[in-house]
Amino acid sequence: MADREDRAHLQLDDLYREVVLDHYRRPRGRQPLSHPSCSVEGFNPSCGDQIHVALTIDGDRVNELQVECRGCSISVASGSMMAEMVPGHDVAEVRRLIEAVKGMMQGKEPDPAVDLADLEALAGVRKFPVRVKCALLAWTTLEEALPGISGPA
Amino acid sequence: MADREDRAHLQLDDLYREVVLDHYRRPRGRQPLSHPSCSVEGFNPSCGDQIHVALTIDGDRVNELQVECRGCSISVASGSMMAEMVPGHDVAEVRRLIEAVKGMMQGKEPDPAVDLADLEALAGVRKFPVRVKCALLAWTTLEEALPGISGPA
Amino acid sequence: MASSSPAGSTKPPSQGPLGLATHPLRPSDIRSDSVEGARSPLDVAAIRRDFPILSRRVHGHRLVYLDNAATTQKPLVVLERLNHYYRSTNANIHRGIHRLAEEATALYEETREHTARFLAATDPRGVVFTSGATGALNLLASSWGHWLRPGDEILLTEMEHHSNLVPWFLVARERGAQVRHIPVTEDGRLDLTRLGELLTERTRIVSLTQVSNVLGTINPIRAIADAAHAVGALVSVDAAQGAPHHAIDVQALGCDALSFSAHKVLGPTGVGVLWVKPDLLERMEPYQGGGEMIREVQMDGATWAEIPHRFEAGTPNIAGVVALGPALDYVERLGYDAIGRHGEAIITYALDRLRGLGGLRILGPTDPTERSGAIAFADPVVHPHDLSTVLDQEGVAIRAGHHCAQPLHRRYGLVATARASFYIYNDRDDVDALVAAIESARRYFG
Amino acid sequence: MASSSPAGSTKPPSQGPLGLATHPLRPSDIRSDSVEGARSPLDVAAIRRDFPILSRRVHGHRLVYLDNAATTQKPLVVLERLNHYYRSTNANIHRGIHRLAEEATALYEETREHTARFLAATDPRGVVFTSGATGALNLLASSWGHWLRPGDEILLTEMEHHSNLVPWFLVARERGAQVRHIPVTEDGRLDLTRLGELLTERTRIVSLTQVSNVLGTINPIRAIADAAHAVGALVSVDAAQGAPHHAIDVQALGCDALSFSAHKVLGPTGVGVLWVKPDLLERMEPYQGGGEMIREVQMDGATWAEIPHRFEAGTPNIAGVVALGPALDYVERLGYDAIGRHGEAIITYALDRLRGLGGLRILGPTDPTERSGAIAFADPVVHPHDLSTVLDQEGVAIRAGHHCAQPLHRRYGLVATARASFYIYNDRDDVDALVAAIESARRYFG
Ligand SMILES: Cc1ncc(COP(=O)(O)O)c(C=O)c1O
Ligand SMILES: Cc1ncc(COP(=O)(O)O)c(C=O)c1O
Ligand code: FES
Ligand code: FES
Repeated sequence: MADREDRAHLQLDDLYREVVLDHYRRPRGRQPLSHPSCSVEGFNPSCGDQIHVALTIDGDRVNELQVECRGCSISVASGSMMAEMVPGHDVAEVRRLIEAVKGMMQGKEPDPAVDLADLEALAGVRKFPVRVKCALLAWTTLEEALPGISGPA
Repeated sequence: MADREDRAHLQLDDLYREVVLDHYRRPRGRQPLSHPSCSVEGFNPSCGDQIHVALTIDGDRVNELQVECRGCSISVASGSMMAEMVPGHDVAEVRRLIEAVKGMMQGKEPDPAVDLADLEALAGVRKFPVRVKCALLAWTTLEEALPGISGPA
Repeated sequence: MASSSPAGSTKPPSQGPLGLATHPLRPSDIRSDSVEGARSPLDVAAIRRDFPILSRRVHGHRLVYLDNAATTQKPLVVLERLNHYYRSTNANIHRGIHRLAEEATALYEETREHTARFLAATDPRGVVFTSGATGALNLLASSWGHWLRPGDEILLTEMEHHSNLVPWFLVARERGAQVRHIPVTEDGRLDLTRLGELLTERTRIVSLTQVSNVLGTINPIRAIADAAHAVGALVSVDAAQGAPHHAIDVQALGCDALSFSAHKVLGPTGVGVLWVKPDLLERMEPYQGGGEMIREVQMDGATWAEIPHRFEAGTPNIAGVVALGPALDYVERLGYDAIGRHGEAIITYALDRLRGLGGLRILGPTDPTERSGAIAFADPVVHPHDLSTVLDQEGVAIRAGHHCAQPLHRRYGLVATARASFYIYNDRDDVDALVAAIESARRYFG
Repeated sequence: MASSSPAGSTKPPSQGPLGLATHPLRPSDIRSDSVEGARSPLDVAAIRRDFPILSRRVHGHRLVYLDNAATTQKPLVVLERLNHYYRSTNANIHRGIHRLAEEATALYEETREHTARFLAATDPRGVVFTSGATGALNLLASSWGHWLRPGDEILLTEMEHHSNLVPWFLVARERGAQVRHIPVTEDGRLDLTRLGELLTERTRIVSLTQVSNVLGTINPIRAIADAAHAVGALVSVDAAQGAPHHAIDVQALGCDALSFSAHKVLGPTGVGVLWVKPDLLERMEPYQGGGEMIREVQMDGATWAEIPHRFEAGTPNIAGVVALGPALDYVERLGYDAIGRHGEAIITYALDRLRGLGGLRILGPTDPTERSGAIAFADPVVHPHDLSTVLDQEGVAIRAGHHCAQPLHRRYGLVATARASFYIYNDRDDVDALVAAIESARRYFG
């Protein structure tokens, strides 16, 4: 273990980037939707935290997204970024984005076609394996809420 | 354990005294009884060995005793000594003898009123705790075969 | 190491890039006069020298280990016994007639006798070694479960660890029995006003914890056991959190069964103890089948060995059991009196300092004499998992989550808490480090 | 040390007061050229240096440890890992977010992956850590037992260890199922001519040992598994004696589940492995309830965690699991090819020398390539327990008894046998010491 001793020292700023803290302090997308097409509850069994994701779909596109997360800063920030990024994109694009977030957490090569924007700030979570589920909670819940689950996802 | 290392060295002659080996090679009391008053099977669960004890009782006295033991040298020798010593004694005396054998195995002070005869040769079994059950097998089985189990035993 | 930071100071003496205190370990930090000093009933500095892991550094800091309710650290004597056992004695037990097997059997059975004395039990045949407290509780639930009929009730409490809930749920489901719970009060005590209505002639089993692993509450076992016996129920005590802090006397507690884990009392992982009154154990159905627990095996059935062997199927954790001996020795040598006074002093000090932070929701009794071991709390802003991540960066190890007590957390409207739990090698410096790190985290997320 | 006594010599070189050989250890006895020499595929002398206990003396003699089927000795790397784990990492796993807990979790989960590779399993989620092979078989029997209905059959064999009999008896009794057995032939092999009639559409489960702990017989698992699958039965393999001697490939064996004990493969006590096909494990009912195996706990019920955690209730034997890693490393480094050839050479030599004694009844296949590990035998005059007591006085550790296989002994009209069992650190000198000591015992009791 000696070789590991200092590996994670001062990695904290990798985890809690300023943009993450900002999303945590002022999470976006909390306002309830009047006529959601679909809403799903997510659950992180490793800590018990919960998330509520609701959306309206218009044709093939996600119009509105509500995210209410009762969880740690990572899960709240990740959900807040999701609320900011997803509306206005069509389902296939959203699926690609979800895959890109998952890929980032697994340390995969990024898909150049996907713009991760603020989400880049979550890349450091990788170094804290127990928190990866936090970062993905919103996204795996959204995945369940999307129509046509039988797609390539 | 270092202090224990040599403790048991050459204790083997304590266990296998010549008289024990003699009883093992030529066990006494094997001949079946024609009209046993009672017969009991004994079992040593720690090794699976078995013993058959049968006796005839005349009034208050054990007249004949048959012992057939399928076990190790200690159990066979102990049963053979029992077959030699018990017949002709009354039940109370036999009970006292059984208690004396048990006491010897527990390292208790001997009862001066009881003559252990050849049984003294089994005293060394005490130093081999796993073999104590072997030495007692015949005697605990006899105890079950005796009438009036509700006595002081 | 915030021990030099005066209580209540708003700025730690030095800060890392994140505003977190990052003090190097100074030799003075391990001077005994800086650790509780003459007022502690334990010589904490001397104790710390017996625990090699405590000199480990974490993220450049001294390790401040406050996760003792999850598992305790191990003194050298335990490691040495393990090592020595494997180097000089290792053998399978009971059926061997060779030297090593005899020695291993003697060491194993001596530990059984030692454990019986440790519990003030008169007969070592009541002591069954299991894989842990969870294994012990499952054995008990399964075996007592054979006696349950539809409509019978099992009474638990709202503050139980999942290991004293789920095994009972499983047998209740199988037998058609009902599970009921003694509720907890707002301040974390069992609501005994409800006991009269909960304990009825349908109640067959009462199983409850001696000390809560979240609230720290010390439960009045004797009174509950007497009430349970009055309606003819059997009483099981989960002493997983009790055994580290309180002398256990199964007669005085008045219980029928009691379980604990070696790894929470300085011993190795993979060893639990289930004590059951021998005459009751005698009547219990075996749990697992296998080697050593039988008397005779036929082609399609078997008869059982004597107690306690009937309940120890297969090769047990021999080395682990043997190494439990020096762990029990260690706590007995310190003495539960001193351990208890030390524990109370540190809980008193910690409650005080945590309250001083302001705004924390601290669970459990306010009176420190009514609790031991653990303090769970929630910050209105910083999520427990974030808190524990930040604390870890300063070398302070606490636990975040539901601590395997989801129903209890739900009772208080919480999903998770942060929990600091203390043992014999912790001192005021550790509490100060905890408090300073919480302050850093608050500044960071606030 | 009878190695200097030429094979077949009727008088040992020196005698103690009882006619038993009592040679002091001479340095030459541990020279590598005296131990199998260049012909062994293993460097036994080098291996022996890795096992500190082998330099222990017993009753003034070198320890000749021939009780490996009961438990193996531990190499230094295993003891060092245990020690290092407790000195630098010890923490409870999974739910901790502090450094020690993360490291402990990583070490634990790395061992799970390592164990999966060791079994040639593709998915580590199929690996469940238990308290031992017995714990694994009980978990399996209990969980598969939920699927049994009255009239269903469980097929075992006549050569099973009690740990692969009694758990099935318990569930069969509970579910109204029947237990049947594949009989063994006079020379200790499964009588597969009976398989056709024993395997029917009523057969739901087949559970059998890979290698017999008494006969040494290596069973044709693949053929039996294929036949079992053809009637729709599930197949469980007890690899407690197989894993030490043979490379295991769960795909090649074609089984649905497989169990073994760490302590019989150089690892610590208190750790077992149950491998189950992940998609099957996914559908299995949990066994024990407690911490870590749940998803959510309500006041009266719970939902289960993902596999494999669903089957690991409570704090596992973390240190023990972590120390299984270097044990597996050790055998993998030697290689099962070399271990197998060494084992076959020693079994061949031992069978030869034991037959040379004349009059011994030796159980199991006559062809050494059909067996591994253990040789059980009975002397017409000297009772196995007397034999093992006498051998012990010369430092030779064997086991006497029914070896937890009473039905098998009954099959051969025996109550008990003496069993010598070999492993990587044993050599011809050890066999010679065994044979010389049997000769002494015969003279003594004859
Ligand atoms: C109160 C209580 N009971 C039972 C347990 C279960 O102990 P183990 O995980 O060692 O089996 C714990 C440990 O967390 C506990 O705190
Ligand atoms: C074939 C076989 N199965 C199962 C077991 C049980 O192993 P354990 O006692 O380690 O649980 C043994 C050990 O003796 C064995 O030889
Ligand atoms: S800790 Fe629960 S979501 Fe992060
Ligand atoms: S070994 Fe069976 S009676 Fe002695």
